[in-house]
Amino acid sequence: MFPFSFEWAWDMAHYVFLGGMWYAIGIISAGLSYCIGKALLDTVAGKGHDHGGDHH
Amino acid sequence: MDSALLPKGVKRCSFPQFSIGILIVGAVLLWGVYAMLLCWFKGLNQTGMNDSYGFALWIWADLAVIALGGGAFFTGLLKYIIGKDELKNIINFAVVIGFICYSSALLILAIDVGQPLRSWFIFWHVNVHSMLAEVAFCLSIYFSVLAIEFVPLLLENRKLDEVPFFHNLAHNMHEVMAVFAATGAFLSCFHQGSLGGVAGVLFGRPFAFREHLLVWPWTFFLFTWSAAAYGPCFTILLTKITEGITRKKLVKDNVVDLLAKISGWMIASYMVAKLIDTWYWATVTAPSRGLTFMQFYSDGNGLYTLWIIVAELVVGGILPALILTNKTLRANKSMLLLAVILACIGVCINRWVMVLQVMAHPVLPFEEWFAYMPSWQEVATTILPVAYGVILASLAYRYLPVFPQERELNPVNG
Amino acid sequence: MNKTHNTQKAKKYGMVIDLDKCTGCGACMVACMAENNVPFKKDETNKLDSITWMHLYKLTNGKAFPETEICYLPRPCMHCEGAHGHPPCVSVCPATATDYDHGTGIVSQIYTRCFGCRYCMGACPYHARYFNWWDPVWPEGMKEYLSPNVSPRMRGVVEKCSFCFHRYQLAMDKAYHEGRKELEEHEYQSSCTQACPAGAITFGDLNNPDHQVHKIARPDNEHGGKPSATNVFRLLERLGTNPKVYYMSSREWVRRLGDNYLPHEKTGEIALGKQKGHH
Amino acid sequence: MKLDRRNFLTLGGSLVAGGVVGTTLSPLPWKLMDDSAIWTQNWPWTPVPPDGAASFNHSICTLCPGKCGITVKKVESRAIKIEGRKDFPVNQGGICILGLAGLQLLYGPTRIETPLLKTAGGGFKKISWDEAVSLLAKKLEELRSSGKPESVAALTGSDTGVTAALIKRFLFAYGSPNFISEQTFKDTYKIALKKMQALQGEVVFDIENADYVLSLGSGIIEGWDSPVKMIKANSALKTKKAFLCQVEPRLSMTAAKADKWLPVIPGTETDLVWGILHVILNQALYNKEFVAENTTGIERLSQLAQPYTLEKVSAATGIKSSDILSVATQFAKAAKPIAVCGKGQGSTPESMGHIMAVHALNALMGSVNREGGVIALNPASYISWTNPEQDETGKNGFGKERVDGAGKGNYPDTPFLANRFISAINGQGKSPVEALLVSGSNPLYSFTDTAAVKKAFEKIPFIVSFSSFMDETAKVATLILPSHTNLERFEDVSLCLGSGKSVIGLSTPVVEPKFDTRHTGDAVILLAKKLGGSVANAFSWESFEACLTETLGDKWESLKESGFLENPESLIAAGTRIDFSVVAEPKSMAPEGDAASYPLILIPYDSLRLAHMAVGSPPFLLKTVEDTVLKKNDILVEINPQTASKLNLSEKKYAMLKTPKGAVRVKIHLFEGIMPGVIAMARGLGHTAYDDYLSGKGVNFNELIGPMEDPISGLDVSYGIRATLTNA
Repeated sequence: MFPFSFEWAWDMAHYVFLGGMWYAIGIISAGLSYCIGKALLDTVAGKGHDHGGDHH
Repeated sequence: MDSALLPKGVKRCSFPQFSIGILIVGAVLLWGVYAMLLCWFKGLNQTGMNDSYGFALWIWADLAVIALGGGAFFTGLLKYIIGKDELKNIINFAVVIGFICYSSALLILAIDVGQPLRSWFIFWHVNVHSMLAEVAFCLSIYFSVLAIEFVPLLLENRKLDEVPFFHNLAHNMHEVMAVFAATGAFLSCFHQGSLGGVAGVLFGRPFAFREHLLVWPWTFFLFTWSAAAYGPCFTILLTKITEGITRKKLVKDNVVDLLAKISGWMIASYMVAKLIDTWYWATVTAPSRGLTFMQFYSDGNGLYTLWIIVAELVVGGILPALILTNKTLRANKSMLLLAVILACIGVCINRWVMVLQVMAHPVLPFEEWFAYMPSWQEVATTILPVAYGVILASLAYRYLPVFPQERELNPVNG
Repeated sequence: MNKTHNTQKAKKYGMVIDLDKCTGCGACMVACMAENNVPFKKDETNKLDSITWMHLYKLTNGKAFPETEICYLPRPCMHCEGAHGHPPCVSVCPATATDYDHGTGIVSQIYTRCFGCRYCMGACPYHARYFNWWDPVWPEGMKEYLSPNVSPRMRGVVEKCSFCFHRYQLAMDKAYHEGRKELEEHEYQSSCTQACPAGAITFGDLNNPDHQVHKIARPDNEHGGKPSATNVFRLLERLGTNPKVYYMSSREWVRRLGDNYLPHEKTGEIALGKQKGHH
Repeated sequence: MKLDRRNFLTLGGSLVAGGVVGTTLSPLPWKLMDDSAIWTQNWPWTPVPPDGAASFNHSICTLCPGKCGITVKKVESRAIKIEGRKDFPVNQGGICILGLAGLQLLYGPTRIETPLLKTAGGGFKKISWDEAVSLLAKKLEELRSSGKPESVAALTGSDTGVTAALIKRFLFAYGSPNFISEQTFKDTYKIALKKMQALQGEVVFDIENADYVLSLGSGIIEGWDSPVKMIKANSALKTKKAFLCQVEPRLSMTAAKADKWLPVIPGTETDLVWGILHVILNQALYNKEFVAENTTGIERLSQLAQPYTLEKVSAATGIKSSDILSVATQFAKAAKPIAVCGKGQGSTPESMGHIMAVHALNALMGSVNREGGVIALNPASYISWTNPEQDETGKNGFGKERVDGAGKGNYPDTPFLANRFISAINGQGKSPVEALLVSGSNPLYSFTDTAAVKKAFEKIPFIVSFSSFMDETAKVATLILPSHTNLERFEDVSLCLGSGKSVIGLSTPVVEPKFDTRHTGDAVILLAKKLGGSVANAFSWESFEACLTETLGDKWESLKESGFLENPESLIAAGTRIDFSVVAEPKSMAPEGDAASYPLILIPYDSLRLAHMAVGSPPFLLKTVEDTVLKKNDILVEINPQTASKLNLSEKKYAMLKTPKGAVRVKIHLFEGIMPGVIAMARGLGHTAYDDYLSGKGVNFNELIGPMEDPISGLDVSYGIRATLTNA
């Protein structure tokens, strides 16, 4: 998973495989960070207090 | 007693009644946990596996629950990417099922390895050429996607929703859910496929081996396609079962019909590909290795004979495809139920043969077919996730607004 | 991949087993067990959980009395080269716990890295890989004879024949101390080869025309190491596993049992299966 | 902020959540994960063999009569591997499965660690060597002073070498003629040589140099004679494309490797030999020159062979006439044909009639004392002690009749009759043997009719075992004086090589004795010294090693140095002309039991993967035993599918096997390579002693068969027995 692991030897497959992996992880963590961050801002801004339990 | 936690405007059984149900299933769960602990502490000698059956019941269960759990990614894909908006009424449940299936799969894998404490070596010392590594990576990352998809539903619990941050978080997650769903679909395609690749790359095993397209064997694509095709059937089946147990209609017919129709056409197209694959394998791939089609179906122990391929392809494939693609048949409740049950069996048989028949078939000409009988510990640990799934699904249904149409379909008087 | 790959001609250690001479006495099996600290249990009659890196198959011509014939076939790990160093087992291992050494052609197994997924066992058509279903237990006192050159394996990992790789290392160490870079043929021999009372096993570098194995098997390296000597064959040749263990038999039915053949195909005269693996 | 319930929960929850997040982001979980993986790689219950300086030590393996040279690899004081010694003339680097597993015997759990005395409760208690030897001396002194020294007997696995000679010497001085040794087919061949050529010699079969081998059931590659040497000889036959014809009812490995397999009805092998003799004599295919120069009495042989027409022999043996004719003519036309006998591993005697016919066959072809033939060698003569002085009691006792009646009367040429020894004890009244010393032999397991042997041993009041292992016989002993194992002791061996050379070898200890054991030779010397008087005087040596040093004289140093020496005295033994007229009249040696009540014939089969004589199979051997021989604790018997279907028996199913001697439960293994009507069972299983790796597995073949006396030698030549097999 990390190139500093014992006996690591780069080859093309690593770029493709690990590229895909970090890409997916990147998107997921970016999305999650956005949600959490925005939720925090929203909460500070006072949103979400006035709902009656059925906002749908 | 727990009324404050229940969703508003729906009826739930009494807490004691619910508790008794959970306790009964919990007992089964504990039995499975006991077997699991035996496997962990005493080792895999507790199983019926042997050197000829390095992969057995668990790996089948793993492949099967993941195929069946494929409804989550495919429904998500249909709703968020393709834009089939009606499916929002079933997507929550699909996500719950997916979550259960994938967490079960991970648990089974953790029991299945000989050195569970070293299982992270699959990441640390990864061999990127291994299909199993691809499975492990995609599976675990996709599981985190499922967890993310599950979170907003969880936060919609009446009590949790009262917390402003949670409310906002759920809201924001709903907003960007398409991004997660897209990533999930991408990952799912790969891990469903790589699960198929697990068998397809075994060039020492002529029953499993398939010719390649790019770096992937045909089974890679067939597995992805079949999971997408059959997964929704499992979602429908479980919806029907839940409706039966709760004695309520939870999802409107048009939603089920849409999913069933898509599933039907997916199965139909999958069957075309699968039949071509089978034909090519039987007439080109296998003979090039000196084996005839019938040699793969001549198990001296009687299990792996022609019936199994008929059961998989005709009964579990062509038949449900015919029913589900036909509007009239699909509209018939019993036929629909029959079709989804057959479909689920069909995909399970496919996963079974791709694991166990591969092991059973003797490749060396002087060997006999290998027989295998699972031990009770294996059976118990395979039932364990089922019990866990029942409990988690029950909890989700009881405390979370899983079925958005429930209130509308089952108005509570007063 | 080790250094030898770059600095000198790669070796390809392999074996030729003369089935006409093999008597099925079992010495190779025990020579292997004794050399490699292979454990044993109180009941070893379930051959599907009994660890025997070197296994003896009993082949029969399937004919009724008195036309019956039998032949023993010793089966170590084939140390397949596959296509371009991708044996069936190595490419599937998710944790790189087994590897193909291009310098020697030996398929290694790192016990402390293996986490016991057993995928490699499923991949190997020769059943050459064994799982440690149990903790190895030696009765009181018997640990005394364990060799320090091979580490005993723990429960839950896969093990297999290593062509006595530790002997290669010891021989190389010795050669290095003597200022040599190359080994003599006799300096590195597997334990089974050395023990075989019938002299049925020959071991050496298949790439070295001076070595007996090369002279007997005459591997055609242009075509996946296919033997060009008559009566020499490999197990499951057409799967494209490219094994480094060759067999010799003067009996047609034995040679035919070495691979799967369609009824109309002649023994030995088949096109190689497409050598496609993952990659 | 007021700390109400809600705030408390929120705060608590936040703390927990924060803690979890903090811990996850800290290196702690990674460190723990890593540590746990490292722990699995160093589980304290998975041994780590200590490393150290390696050394290689030469010795000779004495676990079987094969006597292979071995090289033991040691790391510090631990022996870690046994390998074949490359420059040793017998095995030239090769080694058999038992020899390879020798360290499991040395370090095994069934070693006897100290002298043991049987207690009243049937168990054993540990005693010191001094106590043990004193106790035995006291017992022997009692018997001696009561004027019955001849009631002491010794039973040994072999009668060659210094250890056996010391026991013999002890009995001589003490006053007993009852030294008994187990006999193999080779000993019976020696008797034949004595009768036909009047020579006393060791017999060697030069298979390697023959070009046509007619084997009458000899498991040439399954442990017959010197196992590794024979396997090498077989490879030599293959290389030079010599012909091997195997005559036996079962497709053994030797039969499978043979160029021709002739399945024969058990017990009719001699008829076949006479059939071949008939063809060769009638067609005058024999080596006329050799016969004229070296033999007498060919007329008598022709006369005896006359009734053995092809038709008659074919009917008796079940072999086609054409096959008999072609084997006979091929054999006769070969340049260096050899006929060999001794069924299986040859560990049991053969009938004299059979052996003499075989020897006649060899003699007719001139295959006696020539390359590729049967060679008689002068026995090694390095043990040249003079007989010690006997006192009056000793003289009287020694002059008494032997219990087994060997060496005189009907059996003048048979040195020992172990089977008659057992039956004599089992006779009317008190046992004629009051104290028995057992060394290198496990009669309670390896003698036929185990039940009778057991009964006899129960009648002997005082049994002393010198075994290194808790075997069946040691278990019933009154006193155990444990010996060193083969790797802990000196032992002299004399070897006859196929090429006609003979060699003296020295097995030297490669490790320090692991337990409080003593060399049997030392124990005997100690015992003699304890007894005092003329018995003590017969043993001037301080120890076994001193005795061996003195006995080997000038050879000692070089033997210690190189392990073996070519024996200069080893010349081909000269006898008289071969006298065909003493060849015994053919006599049926059909297996015991009547065909009507026992329609099948049960025969044993030997394999190198199972030891079946004095040493029990170590765990590695059991590991190599196929699951068609042993499954869990059940033994499988081989039967032809045709016979099985008649009896309604099927693969892996239980059946009751009954012979006139006993009944056991077995499982069925269908095997096309066995004659219809014959069933075969592996020898070497069914131990009741040793460890959990061997004990209680399968059935001891010897329980099912009884002694069958050869009329000429008196030896037990039983091999097969009639049997029934019914569904169970």
